[in-house]
Amino acid sequence: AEPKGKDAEVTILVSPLTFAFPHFVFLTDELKDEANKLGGVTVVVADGQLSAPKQIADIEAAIVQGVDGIILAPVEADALAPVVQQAIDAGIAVVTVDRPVNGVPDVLANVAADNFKGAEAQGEAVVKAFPDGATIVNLQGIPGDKTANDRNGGAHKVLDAAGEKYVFVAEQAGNFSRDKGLEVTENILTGLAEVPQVIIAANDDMALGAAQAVDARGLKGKVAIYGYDGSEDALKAVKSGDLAATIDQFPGLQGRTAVSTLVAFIREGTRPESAEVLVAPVAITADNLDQAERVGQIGE
Amino acid sequence: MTKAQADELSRARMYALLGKLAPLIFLLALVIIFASLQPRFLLPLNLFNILRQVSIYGIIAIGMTFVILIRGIDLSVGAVVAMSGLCAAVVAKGGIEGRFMLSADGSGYHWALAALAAILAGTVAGLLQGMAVAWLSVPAFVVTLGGMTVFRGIALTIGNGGPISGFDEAFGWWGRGMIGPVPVPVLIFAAVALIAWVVLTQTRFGRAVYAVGSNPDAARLSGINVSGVTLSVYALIGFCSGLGGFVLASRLNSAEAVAGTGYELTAIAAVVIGGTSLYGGTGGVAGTVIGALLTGVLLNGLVILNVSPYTQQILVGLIIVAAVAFDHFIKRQSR
Amino acid sequence: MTKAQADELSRARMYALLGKLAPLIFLLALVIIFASLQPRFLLPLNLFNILRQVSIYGIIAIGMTFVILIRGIDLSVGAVVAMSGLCAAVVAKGGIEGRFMLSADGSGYHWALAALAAILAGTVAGLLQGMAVAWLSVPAFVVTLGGMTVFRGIALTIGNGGPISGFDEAFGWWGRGMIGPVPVPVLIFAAVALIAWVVLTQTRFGRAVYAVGSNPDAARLSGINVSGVTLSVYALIGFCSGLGGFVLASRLNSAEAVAGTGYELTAIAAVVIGGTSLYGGTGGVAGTVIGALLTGVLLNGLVILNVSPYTQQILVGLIIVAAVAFDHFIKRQSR
Amino acid sequence: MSHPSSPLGKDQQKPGRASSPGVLPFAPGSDAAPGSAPGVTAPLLEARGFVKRFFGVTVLDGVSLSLAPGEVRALLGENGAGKSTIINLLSGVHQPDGGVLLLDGAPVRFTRPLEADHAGISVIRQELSLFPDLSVAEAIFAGHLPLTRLGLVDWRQMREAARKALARLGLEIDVRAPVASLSIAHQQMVEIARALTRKSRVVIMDEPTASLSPNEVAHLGEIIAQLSAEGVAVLYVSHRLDEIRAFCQTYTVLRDGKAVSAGLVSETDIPSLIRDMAGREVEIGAAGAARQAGAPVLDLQHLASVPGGRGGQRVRDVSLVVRAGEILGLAGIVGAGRTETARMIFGLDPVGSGEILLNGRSFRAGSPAAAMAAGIGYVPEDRKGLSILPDRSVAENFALTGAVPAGPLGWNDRPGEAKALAGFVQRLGIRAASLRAPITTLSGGNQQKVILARWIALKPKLLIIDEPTRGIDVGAKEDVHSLIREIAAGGVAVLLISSDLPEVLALSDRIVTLREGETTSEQPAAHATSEGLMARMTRHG
Ligand SMILES: Nc1ncnc2c1ncn2[C@@H]1O[C@H](COP(=O)(O)OP(=O)(O)OP(=O)(O)O)[C@@H](O)[C@H]1O
Ligand SMILES: Nc1ncnc2c1ncn2[C@@H]1O[C@H](COP(=O)(O)OP(=O)(O)OP(=O)(O)O)[C@@H](O)[C@H]1O
Ligand SMILES: [Mg+2]
Ligand SMILES: [Mg+2]
Repeated sequence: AEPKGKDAEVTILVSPLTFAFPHFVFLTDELKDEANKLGGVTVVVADGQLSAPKQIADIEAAIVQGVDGIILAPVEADALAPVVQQAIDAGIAVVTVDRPVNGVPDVLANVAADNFKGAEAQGEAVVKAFPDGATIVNLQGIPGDKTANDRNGGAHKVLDAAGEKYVFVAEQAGNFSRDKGLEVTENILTGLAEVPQVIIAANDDMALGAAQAVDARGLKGKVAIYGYDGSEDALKAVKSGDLAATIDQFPGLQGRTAVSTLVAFIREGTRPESAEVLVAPVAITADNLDQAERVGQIGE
Repeated sequence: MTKAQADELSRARMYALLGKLAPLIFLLALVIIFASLQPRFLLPLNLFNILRQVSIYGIIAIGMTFVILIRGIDLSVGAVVAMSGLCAAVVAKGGIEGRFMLSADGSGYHWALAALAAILAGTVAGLLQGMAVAWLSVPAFVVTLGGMTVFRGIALTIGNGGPISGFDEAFGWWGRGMIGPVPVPVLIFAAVALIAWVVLTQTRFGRAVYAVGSNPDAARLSGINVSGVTLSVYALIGFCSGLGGFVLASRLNSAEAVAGTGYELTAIAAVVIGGTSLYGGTGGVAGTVIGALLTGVLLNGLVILNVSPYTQQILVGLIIVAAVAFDHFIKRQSR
Repeated sequence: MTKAQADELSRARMYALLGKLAPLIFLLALVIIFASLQPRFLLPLNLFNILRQVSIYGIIAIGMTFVILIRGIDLSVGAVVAMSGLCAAVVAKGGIEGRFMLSADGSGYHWALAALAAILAGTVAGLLQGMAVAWLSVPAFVVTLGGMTVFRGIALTIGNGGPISGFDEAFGWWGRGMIGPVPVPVLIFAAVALIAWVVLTQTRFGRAVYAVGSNPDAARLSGINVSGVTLSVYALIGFCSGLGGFVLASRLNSAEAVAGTGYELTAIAAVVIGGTSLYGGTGGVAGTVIGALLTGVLLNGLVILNVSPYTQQILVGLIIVAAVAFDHFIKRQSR
Repeated sequence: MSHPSSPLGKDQQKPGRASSPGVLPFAPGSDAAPGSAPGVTAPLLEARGFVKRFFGVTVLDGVSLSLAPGEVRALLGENGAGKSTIINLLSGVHQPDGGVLLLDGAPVRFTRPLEADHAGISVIRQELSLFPDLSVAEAIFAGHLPLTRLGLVDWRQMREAARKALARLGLEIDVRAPVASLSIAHQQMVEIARALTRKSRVVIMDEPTASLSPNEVAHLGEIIAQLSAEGVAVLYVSHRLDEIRAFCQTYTVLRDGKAVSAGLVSETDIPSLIRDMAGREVEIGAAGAARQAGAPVLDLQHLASVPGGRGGQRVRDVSLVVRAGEILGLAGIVGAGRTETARMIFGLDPVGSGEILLNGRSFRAGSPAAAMAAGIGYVPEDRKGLSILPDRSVAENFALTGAVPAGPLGWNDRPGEAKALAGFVQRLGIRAASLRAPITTLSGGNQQKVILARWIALKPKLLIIDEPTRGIDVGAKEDVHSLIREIAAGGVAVLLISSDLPEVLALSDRIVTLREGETTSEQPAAHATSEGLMARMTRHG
């Protein structure tokens, strides 16, 4: 489509994975804030609810509605491809955020911090803190969920490669939830004859639950717990020493970049230098807390 | 018969008719409201979108109609959709790389075999659950609640948690193809609904379904094979879920273990909104089709109107309750 | 009476007793199996873990027992837990920064007020749903399915999707404190179960609950206020969910909109495993306590044995069905 | 329930043994048996030495019974004697614990009702077991729907045949209407029609007339005669002994699960049948305490129901007065509007127009609870649907109306309830293995007694009783009657609705007749006759 002009009114659809995860709530909030700053941008928000058919339906509705652009965090890389192609065919610019869709070369940009890479950073942080090896408990997300799989895979890749001294003594699903994370950790700690040295969790909620279980057993400080997401609560816990680290994927930055890239293209036809706009995930520990995106929210 | 009596009777008939039409009236009201708030809602493209979106859980809701008619319930359909989708995917791909291969040369199989695998997996899953309901007399709620986690577990095991994706064109046609302006899944849904309608209203089996739901003891005493009907009905919803799993995999060009999550509640909602009683014995397929459309219209319309996601959830819940309350209200007037 | 007859009678009585004990027997068998596979399972620490983990959805399952006894069902409990937990959190924090404040100086309120807020929110949610069931005669399944999305939507709106965390010590005591070796939530669960048992077995209201579940028409005709009982029962499960939401928030030191997901099915499973019939009229609180323990033992044991998550799902489903099938089998023998 | 005279050894369960002369006073099925129909040799269906136990309690103890083609045999016995149990064994609902079943002389076993059905045995059950949601036509043909040549259901033929079958019974209704919209009596007739449309060799009727009024009973009599002429064997259960005399050729009397006598109906008389059933002398029609009618308690003035109800306006113009201490009989044929009149008084249905005066003051019960608070009790006719709590114990069923007040905090007064119930168990001869067992383990008649007790214990000022002795045996009927007389004598106003005219005549002080929702007459019972009442209940009066 032709550029709409510098100050044209623009309507975009934002379809994140789910609003049940603070990660995407924050991403969307920052995105909306950026859109406000740009001015003249109407943001339509649809909740993906972790369901590919739901997301497809939302995008189909948006095409009908005649939006100018779409920002999408696809629930499923393959499943969303056809409808994304359909949108592009209808003259709608598409930017993916957080994760790409597969096999649609005409996507304007993919603004993402790979979950797999982030989990590698998590694994590397463990290796760095425990060079002599460690006994590790792994709290996975919802079984079968893509994010859960990627984060599990990244951590395993690094830790398995680092040698046999890194032993996974228990691997259980905590379904990304705090209560399940707490419960499962309680059970694991009782079931193990020896206290593990490390707990890695596929998100911060589970890590915080695990921290409580560890605390309740009087093991605070004896188990290093690694979260993922860089959420407000996790940053506080890193600061207080309850968590050893969390992984920040800079969702706010992703959201802002995505919307400015998209709007620039719609209004002026400028394409980003590369279709891959990668944000490197960073392991946030007590030492580099100031690098965290949401550090401003935790106060002094 | 006096004139007053005749009047009364025709009034009663009118109300009874209204009672049957209540879900349709509610659906039309919803369409009118959405269309007046956002005219683009009525674009043919959008209407076909709604139909296509509805078709997969619509197919399952048709099976669910049979189950609910015999006072049963099936909470496992979402899991069965996932499991059978993965079965289709494995067959279509000829196995899973690095874990197990089905074909010697690592090539995949024809879509027909994949579809057969999905439908077979679904039907067997349904049959097993039907056996537990009919023979062990475990309540359907419990059996299928168990089935829900069991089949999800099996799906996870098959795909090792990850998705299987990328099928050939012919496979994809069943979910994404068109015949003229009509999407293929819509045609499949229509065909399933039509067959189910004929079976329910015109065959002995269909009437036995109603009899079993209306009074299982009386059905047994009347010489109806109640266990047989029960088994068949669960096999049937398994079949529908298997078919749905295949179409979903085809539409998404991918199958994964978390697919179909929540379909059970959507399908049950469609059936109940359509006027089929959870206490069995009354209702039918026509209502279910309307119920499924109503759910589809609702989800589509709220997005088109740009209602905030949180508010959407609240509205969807309220409108579903309102739809069923409206149905009951009209039906009570006809007493 | 001849000896043969007396023998038979006592055999019948024995079977009837066995029927009542069936869930307990199954529970013990499970404990023995887990203990023999992993002796650490029997550590007092672990047993208290199980009790504590069971207590929150146990409280809800007690409320669910009443609902199921009157042939109802409540699918909204998980959402109500989340919503009322957030209400407690908002009160305890005195508001949410940047969105709305409840106290002038931004300071939080006493835990008692927070607990009250949670319980009130839960009870009102239950009451509203009870009204729809009792007065609009919409099936409970539909009302609470709607309620499930409505209350989840409200929870998301309250917390704007994120968690609210970090409460004071006194607030946290209700979820994490101990009295002697016994965790506080376990004591709350025990108290709720005991009161519920007394109400159900010893009072007019309890009897009315059974009567409404056994034959609502006969109950109404005998002067029982069926709508009143229905309303009260839904208010009661709302109360239990609100209490559960408070205890959960206290235990996690955090409340969020996704809390309590899936509690509805766990609670229903506990009730049914405990021998309460989904068709109403028979069962009770004692069974539910055992059903809840059985579910807790199962989840704990499988984790302690470090069974893979996929396999766990399969086993949980199969064992739940087996438990109920065992119960039905024993009960049938006693005929 | 012990039978010291016939110890139950395992060996007695073997086929044949139980029919030895030591157990029964005659040899069933043999030519010499006094119980066989004249001129018939080979029995069509024969039960030999049936034994059945529930929960270890022996319910049938070596009962034998035979049916020859064209034979109409009455099966008699008190409530709980085991009549329905035999029927359940003959039709494959339950399996005998001992004894053998012969069909055309060959032993058979029915493990499911379906098999008995295939063997040509159809049953009209004591408890209605219809399909509330199905149309009348479909309910009649359920399980045997006629098909077109394409293998699809032949709706037209089905409706036509259903209409014909009902017409034979003198009933003309819309066969497309759902069964749930019919009155209990009409449902009963649908149930009968269902058995008639089957080409059966044996038709078993378990109290088919319990809720029918004389007209319908007469129709049924004609049909039974016709079946018999066609060579169909009929087993007929009823507590109305005049029907037995009119319809049956042979009889078998059960007592405590044993066949105590059998023979030709023409060679016996009612008093001796009653003696066989009860095992003692029963005094029929004993006058109760003298009653003195007091002030009017209930006064209905031109009462009418709401038009446009399910079956149209059933009650159009009903006026009557019931005084304290009197029994007012309300007679009418099926569908006359008696039940609906009662339902309006009790607050179950809305009142259309007219006036209800209670103790002289205008009264509208919004709900049963309100009616009860005003001192009204109501024993409904539909026991299964409106009275019993199937899963609950006898004791809890009795306590349902809260006749024994609860303690503080609504605490149940269990001892008080047990004491009150024990009184009724004695007074009414309620036969139950345990009062803590579910009420569904009691026979129909005994259930009815518990329900009556529930309402009488409430000590209402006005008691409405709808078909009080439906399914109750003669002996117990006397118990119930004297109880009703007694409470009336105690100053309670009783409105008695009954389709059993002898009962209405025997109990009432005054009788009001109803026809098509309108009161057509009122007279003292002393001046009334069955014929006179019938005339006023029907159009031709
Ligand atoms: N399913 C059952 N379980 C337990 N006891 C039963 C069952 N069915 C019948 N009984 C018992 O068997 C006995 C005989 O009952 P049955 O119903 O055959 O009596 P009946 O002669 O038909 O009486 P009525 O005239 O009251 O109908 C009764 O004592 C009853 O309590
Ligand atoms: N509003 C209603 N809802 C449900 N059932 C009803 C209603 N009104 C009447 N009935 C049922 O319809 C039946 C017929 O009642 P009606 O008063 O017309 O006849 P009746 O004179 O009592 O005749 P019979 O009792 O002999 O059938 C009764 O069995 C009653 O239970
Ligand atoms: Mg009987
Ligand atoms: Mg009546």
